[in-house]
Amino acid sequence: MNELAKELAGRYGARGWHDIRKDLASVEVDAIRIRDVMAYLRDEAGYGHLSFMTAIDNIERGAFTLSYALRDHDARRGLIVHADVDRAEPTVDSIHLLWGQAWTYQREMREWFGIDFPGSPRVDEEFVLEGWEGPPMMRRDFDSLAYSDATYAERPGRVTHDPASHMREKLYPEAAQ
Amino acid sequence: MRREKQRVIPPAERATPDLDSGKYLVMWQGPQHPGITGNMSLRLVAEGDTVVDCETHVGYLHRGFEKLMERRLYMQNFPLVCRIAVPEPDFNEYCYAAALEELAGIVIPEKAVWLRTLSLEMMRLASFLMWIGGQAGAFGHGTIAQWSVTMRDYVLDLFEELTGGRIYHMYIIPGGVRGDVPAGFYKRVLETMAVVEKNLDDIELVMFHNAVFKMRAEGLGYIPRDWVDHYGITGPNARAAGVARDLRKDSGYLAYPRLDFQPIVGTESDAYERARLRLGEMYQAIDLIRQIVDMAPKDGPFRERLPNPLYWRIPAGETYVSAECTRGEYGFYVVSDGSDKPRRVAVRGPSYTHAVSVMERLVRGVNIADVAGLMVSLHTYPPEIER
Amino acid sequence: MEPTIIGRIGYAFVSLFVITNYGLLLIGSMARISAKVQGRVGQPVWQPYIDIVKSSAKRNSIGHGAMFYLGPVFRLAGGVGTYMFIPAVFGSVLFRNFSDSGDLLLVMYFIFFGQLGMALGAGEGGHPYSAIGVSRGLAQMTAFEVPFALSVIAVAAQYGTLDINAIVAAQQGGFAHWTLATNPLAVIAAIVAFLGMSGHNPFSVVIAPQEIPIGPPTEYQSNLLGMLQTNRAIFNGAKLVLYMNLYFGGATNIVAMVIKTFLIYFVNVFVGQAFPRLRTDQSIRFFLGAPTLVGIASVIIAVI
Amino acid sequence: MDIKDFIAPFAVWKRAFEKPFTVKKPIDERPGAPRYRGFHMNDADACVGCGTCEAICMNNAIDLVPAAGREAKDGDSGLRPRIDYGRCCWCALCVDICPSGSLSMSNEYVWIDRDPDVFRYVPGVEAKPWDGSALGYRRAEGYRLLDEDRVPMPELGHAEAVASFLELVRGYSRAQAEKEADRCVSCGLCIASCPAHMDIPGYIKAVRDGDMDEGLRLLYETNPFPEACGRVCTHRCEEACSIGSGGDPVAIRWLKRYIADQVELSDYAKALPRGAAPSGKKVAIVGAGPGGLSAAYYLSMQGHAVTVFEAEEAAGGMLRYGIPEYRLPYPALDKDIGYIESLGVSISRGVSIGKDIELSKLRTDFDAVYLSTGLPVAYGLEVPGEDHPRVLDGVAVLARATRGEELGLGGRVAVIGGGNVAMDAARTALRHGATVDILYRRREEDMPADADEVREAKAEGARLVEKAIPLEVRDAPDAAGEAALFIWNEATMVQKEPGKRPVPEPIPGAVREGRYDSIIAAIGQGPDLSFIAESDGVPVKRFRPVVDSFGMATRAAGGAPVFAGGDLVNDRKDAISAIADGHRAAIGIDRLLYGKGA
Amino acid sequence: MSEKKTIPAPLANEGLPPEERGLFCDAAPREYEPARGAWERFLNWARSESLWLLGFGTGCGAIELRPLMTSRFDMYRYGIQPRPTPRQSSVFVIGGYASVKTLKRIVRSYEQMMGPKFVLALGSCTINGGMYWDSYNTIKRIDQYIPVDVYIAGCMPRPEALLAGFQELKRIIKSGGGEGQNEYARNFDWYKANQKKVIKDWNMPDYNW
Repeated sequence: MNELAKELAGRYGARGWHDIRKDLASVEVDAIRIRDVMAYLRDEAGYGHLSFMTAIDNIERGAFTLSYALRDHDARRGLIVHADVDRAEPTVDSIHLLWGQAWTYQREMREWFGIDFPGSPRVDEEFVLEGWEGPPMMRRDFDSLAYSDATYAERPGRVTHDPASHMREKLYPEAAQ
Repeated sequence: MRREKQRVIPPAERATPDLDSGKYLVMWQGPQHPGITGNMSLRLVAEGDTVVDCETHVGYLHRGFEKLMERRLYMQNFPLVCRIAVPEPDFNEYCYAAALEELAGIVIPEKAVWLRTLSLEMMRLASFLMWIGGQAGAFGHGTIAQWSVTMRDYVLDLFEELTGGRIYHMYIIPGGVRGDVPAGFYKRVLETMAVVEKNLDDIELVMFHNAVFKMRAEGLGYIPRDWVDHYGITGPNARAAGVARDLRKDSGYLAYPRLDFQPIVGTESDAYERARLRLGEMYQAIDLIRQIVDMAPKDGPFRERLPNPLYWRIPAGETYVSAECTRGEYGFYVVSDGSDKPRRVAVRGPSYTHAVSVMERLVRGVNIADVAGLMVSLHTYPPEIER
Repeated sequence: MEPTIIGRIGYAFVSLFVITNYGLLLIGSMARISAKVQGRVGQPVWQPYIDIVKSSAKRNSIGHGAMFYLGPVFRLAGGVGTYMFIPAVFGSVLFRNFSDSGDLLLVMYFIFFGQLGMALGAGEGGHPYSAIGVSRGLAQMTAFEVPFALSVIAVAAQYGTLDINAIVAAQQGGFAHWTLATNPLAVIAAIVAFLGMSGHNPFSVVIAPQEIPIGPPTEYQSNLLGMLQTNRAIFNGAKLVLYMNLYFGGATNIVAMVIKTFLIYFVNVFVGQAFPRLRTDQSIRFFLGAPTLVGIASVIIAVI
Repeated sequence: MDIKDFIAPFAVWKRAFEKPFTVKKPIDERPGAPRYRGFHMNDADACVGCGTCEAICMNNAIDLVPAAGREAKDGDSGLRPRIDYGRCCWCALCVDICPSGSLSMSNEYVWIDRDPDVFRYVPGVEAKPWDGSALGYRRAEGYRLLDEDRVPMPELGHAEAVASFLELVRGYSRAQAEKEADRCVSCGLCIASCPAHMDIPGYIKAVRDGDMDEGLRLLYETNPFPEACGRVCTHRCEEACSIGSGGDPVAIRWLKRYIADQVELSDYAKALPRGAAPSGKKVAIVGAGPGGLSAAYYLSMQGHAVTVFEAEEAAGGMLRYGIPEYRLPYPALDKDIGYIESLGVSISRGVSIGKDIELSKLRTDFDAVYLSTGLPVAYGLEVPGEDHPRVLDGVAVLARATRGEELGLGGRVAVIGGGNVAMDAARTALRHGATVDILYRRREEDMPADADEVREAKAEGARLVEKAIPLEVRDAPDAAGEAALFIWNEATMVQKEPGKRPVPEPIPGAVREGRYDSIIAAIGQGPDLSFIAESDGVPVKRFRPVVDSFGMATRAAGGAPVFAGGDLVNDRKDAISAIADGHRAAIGIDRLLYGKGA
Repeated sequence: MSEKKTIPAPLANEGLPPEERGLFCDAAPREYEPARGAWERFLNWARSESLWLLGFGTGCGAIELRPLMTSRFDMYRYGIQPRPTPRQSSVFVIGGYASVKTLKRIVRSYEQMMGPKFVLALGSCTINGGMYWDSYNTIKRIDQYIPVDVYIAGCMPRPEALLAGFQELKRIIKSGGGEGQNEYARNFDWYKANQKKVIKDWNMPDYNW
């Protein structure tokens, strides 16, 4: 396995090879080389199956981390490739020519995170949403509850009591100050 | 004898038909349409009776699970995840629980391993039974659906007894399972399996030795073998194309390595072959359930104690856990940042590629009347696409 | 004693009333039999009545132009017309209808008339499902008409008449005289065509719920739908009576009529429960295949 | 395709001759499975209204609402969960987690209504048809989301313990403390039961988070004696603990101790808030027990100059003189007191009020006076022979032990009483090598002492004699006053009034006696109010100064206002109540000094 | 239902591009006076005994409709059967949560149904948002958008509960209480305002109504 880690490091500057468990590892590459890395992994390294693609919003360090999960069915092992992109201007090379379903994931990420994949088919079309006016909703700074409260009417009449403060009110109101 | 295959449209760039030419009819199949699985829609462009272009539109069931999970405690997500795929909730429960256990370094007791396997195999059977009704129904054979859904209901009765729920079992909890088997349960499992098996024999006779069904299904929706990797096709759709991949064998999770079974593989890769293969997997599930009943430990704990769920923190890390559901590779990708809520959970449903990319490709050149049957033969559930 | 024309009209209404109710009960009981095969109890036999009352009792309805309204009217006219020129019970004054005023050709014209009218009306609905349903329906109709027509020609040639009463009369005197016995090929061709005509599986793609719902009637609702449902009963009854007369020796009393038509109809259900449905192109290919050959053979036999 | 493909399908008709699958009357014939998760039920009497169900519910489906006829009381908030079936997903996590185990589910599943607003109810309070259903979801045996077992506290073995005055309870390690803290559900039921209303969930959270400075800060908000209270508090909080309603309560006291133990005294100042700028006001406090020093702490935090007058030679009051070393080692107490002194509080030791200094003088010299003199006078046995020289006073024995004086108890000791002082005296005697009998007029379960204390005293070898009504103390024959006979009457418990606790009635003729070298009477103490003069204007009723809710006894002319608190005033007579009184008085005094009303 | 008040809306199809207006009807639905006496009771009986439900699985609830319409629970025997087109359906089963995208189709299908029409709402999600109470894409109360006749508690309600719900619906219809259509017409502006508040992309890929 470390063969591949070395190979990837040598060819594409991949780093941080980490064995998550015996049949799953992760590695990090630069976003700019993602298409080359994926092509290499698919064609040379045996990782022919793209399980899924997704992104993680690492808002604290101002980056989206893309995760590409690949699987080598013959060797029965998986690999998650990570690539960071700038959160302010997220643009990544599309891999829709490498795998036939990648464009859907890219369309999803475009809608959910606002990550652009230039050249990916129908990438700017709405995917699951319709008439959405808010920000990309999977970003960490989008507050789902606040949006829901502001948008969708709730059935009134709900009120709850915190046991501790309720007991203070009832049992020792003088300590309220 | 190889069957005549549906012509496969070459993977050239999708040529958008000139809709203003008056040659084409644009119509929507779904979301309000009995010929669609679940709540989704296809925008079909037809020339005469033949579909020339198709776009799948999803999102009607989008509830934002992945966002909601980031708002909830690890344990609070446990009732949530099973709602992602309604007809087959247990795989969500298993993948989620297994991912957390892996991240938190929890080893579940032996009995829980077996009960989980039992629950997953019963789920596969129930889901297939529902599917076979849909497949027959999509070609207009309602009788099969009338039978098989009832058979599924018998399996759900078992679930109800074991887990306390009919549809959403919420049984596979992180750390193990939620309860031991009730007294006499295994006996009833075997009885139900006998009933289901007998009915499956009837279905096999009526549905698969049926001239009309063969006329409709043979050659429909041919998936060439080289699409399997290109589109990430998994499960029976891939196995029908001759690709012997089964995560139960390949990953060997839960008790599967100790069970005796072989992946069923087909050759023809059309709707009929896929249906046939799934029928075989139903028999296989019944066989596996019998093995599990036989081999599962009768005593011992069924759950590992977890920390207080209100403050359960999981060490930072990430993992991807997948399992072989009825449709293929079902997986949960969980990223933890060390807090009490997941940083990111991504769900990989096999329908994601089957119902969108593969469907859009396959449906071109198909008669409008076959669209429903084709869709069902890919066995797709929209909620796992849009989550 | 020959009744007056007023009397005959009165009798015709009674006859129509009877066949309507019979048709509805037939649909209801067949639904129950189908349910039995499917392992369930099924709807009450009288459910079609309630459905019609319900549909007609809708408070609003929506139209898509005059032709849209005329569709069901034409269809009803087709159904009533078909029935009116067939003797329901041979030799009965009450159930003779106007069978002596028209012949087989007129009846066949009415059968097509209803379908065509419906097609025109449904096409106006503007819904693509209707349009697709109509095109499927017409295509399939054209196909099953071939064996049916051949079979009718065979019967006409065999008995040397187009008068249905005469055809029935020729079959009296026991089973050996029925067309079923004298020209079984014609009956086979006709029964196969009948499967297509009554839209049961495997030829139900026209109104299939899965393969584009639900074909021509997609946009029909309220009282228009009630009219279609009523017509379905009449039309079914008329076709069954026609078949009985052409191939199964007619009926000399109402009981024989009920038994024979029930059995003829049951063939539909018997086959329908066992098979899925064919696509239009497949059913066309099917009708133009073996049934047509059988039809041709039956004509040859009849002519010889 | 062969001929079979045309024939085989007709096999469907086989079904027509078999029994239909259809259930005749589904609603009546198919009750939910025995485990079915149907509508909720709640045993409203067992429920304590802790709201853990609300906390675990990811659907936000549960509200806690006041339930008719249920008042808030110790260990019960008086609230009950109301479930919104416009939210519930029937996951039953609420049942799985319920600390008291009161929540469960019936196997009923049909609830239909036109009105969407009705789908909310308080199970167990609002009657529903499924109440009391025997079937339905219960959490499985051995399956509970919360741990009912407390993390065991490392303690000295009894044999080892009785041989020395080493501290018995060794304290939690970090892992143990965090595990124990993890059992808490932060319901806050305990807060009301704590006389000082400490923010218990807050500091337990600090333990969980490993943030000791935050924990210490929270402790000092309401209690400047965390080391002492972390060891010897009567922990009423643990009786109220919701976890205790279905298992061992959270070891709140030990966690408090854990926090205080983790922070060095030299680091206290970093963790704790600074006091306000000097106000120029002076306050006198009489008694350097926990109450007095607590008042001193909070007053000095407000910037007032505080002087504490203490009759003994060391500060700490009953904490020092009434509680043996093995329970509360002096260094721990010194740590608490040391921090208070480090804030500038001056303690005049060896100054006795009424003797060395008069109250009226304090009233003139200071801007306010706080009396926290406690209960120094022991009650006698009130039987003939109570003046016998071998009849000793329990508190005095403990005080002498503290001072390191020779106790001279002899080999056989009787301890009369069932309170904590009795237990402490008994265990001190055990540590001096005596055989000890504890005689108590009621049963063991009626003893006011902590159950742990009783248990440990017994484990260390004390013999417990229940239902023993003292009759007389006599000179033991041939003992020359070095031993005494203690005579008591065996009693039986009689329920005199329903709803009240039973009283002991002597059994005629069942008189027993025992010969002891010492008889330690530990049946309670009273106040010494001799220093209060009529002219001070302090109202006294039933041997207690009468005070308002801030502890103020008088603001009569002729001097500074006088406040009082602690055992002198309150009923509960424990350290934490005294601390709470001191805090309250500090607030009252502060308000008064700043003219904020009160 | 007194909470609803009429909010005057200028034009029903406001917000649509002009070229698409023709696809939509801008006539507001109107109220229909029920017939009187025994005749109306008879019609109501027929309506209640012939419930045709729209085959639109809007959410999870659709999963329990399958057993209901197949042999084990066999709803046909109660006069209930599925219909593939809204035009011919009289009962709309809202299967739980409704995402905004689905809500648009729900509203449209509901409007396409011919009155009298009835709505059965399943599960927590239709009452007060259910487990998706904090989701950005699901509504919380279906009664804000279309009138509802019967609610069935559960997640999901079992087929038996659904049958009980249908029985309750029948009772309501027979007692003349199933006037959701008129309710909708009467408060049309209120409903439309609510719908437009959440449905931002008002165009729909469909035909006419």
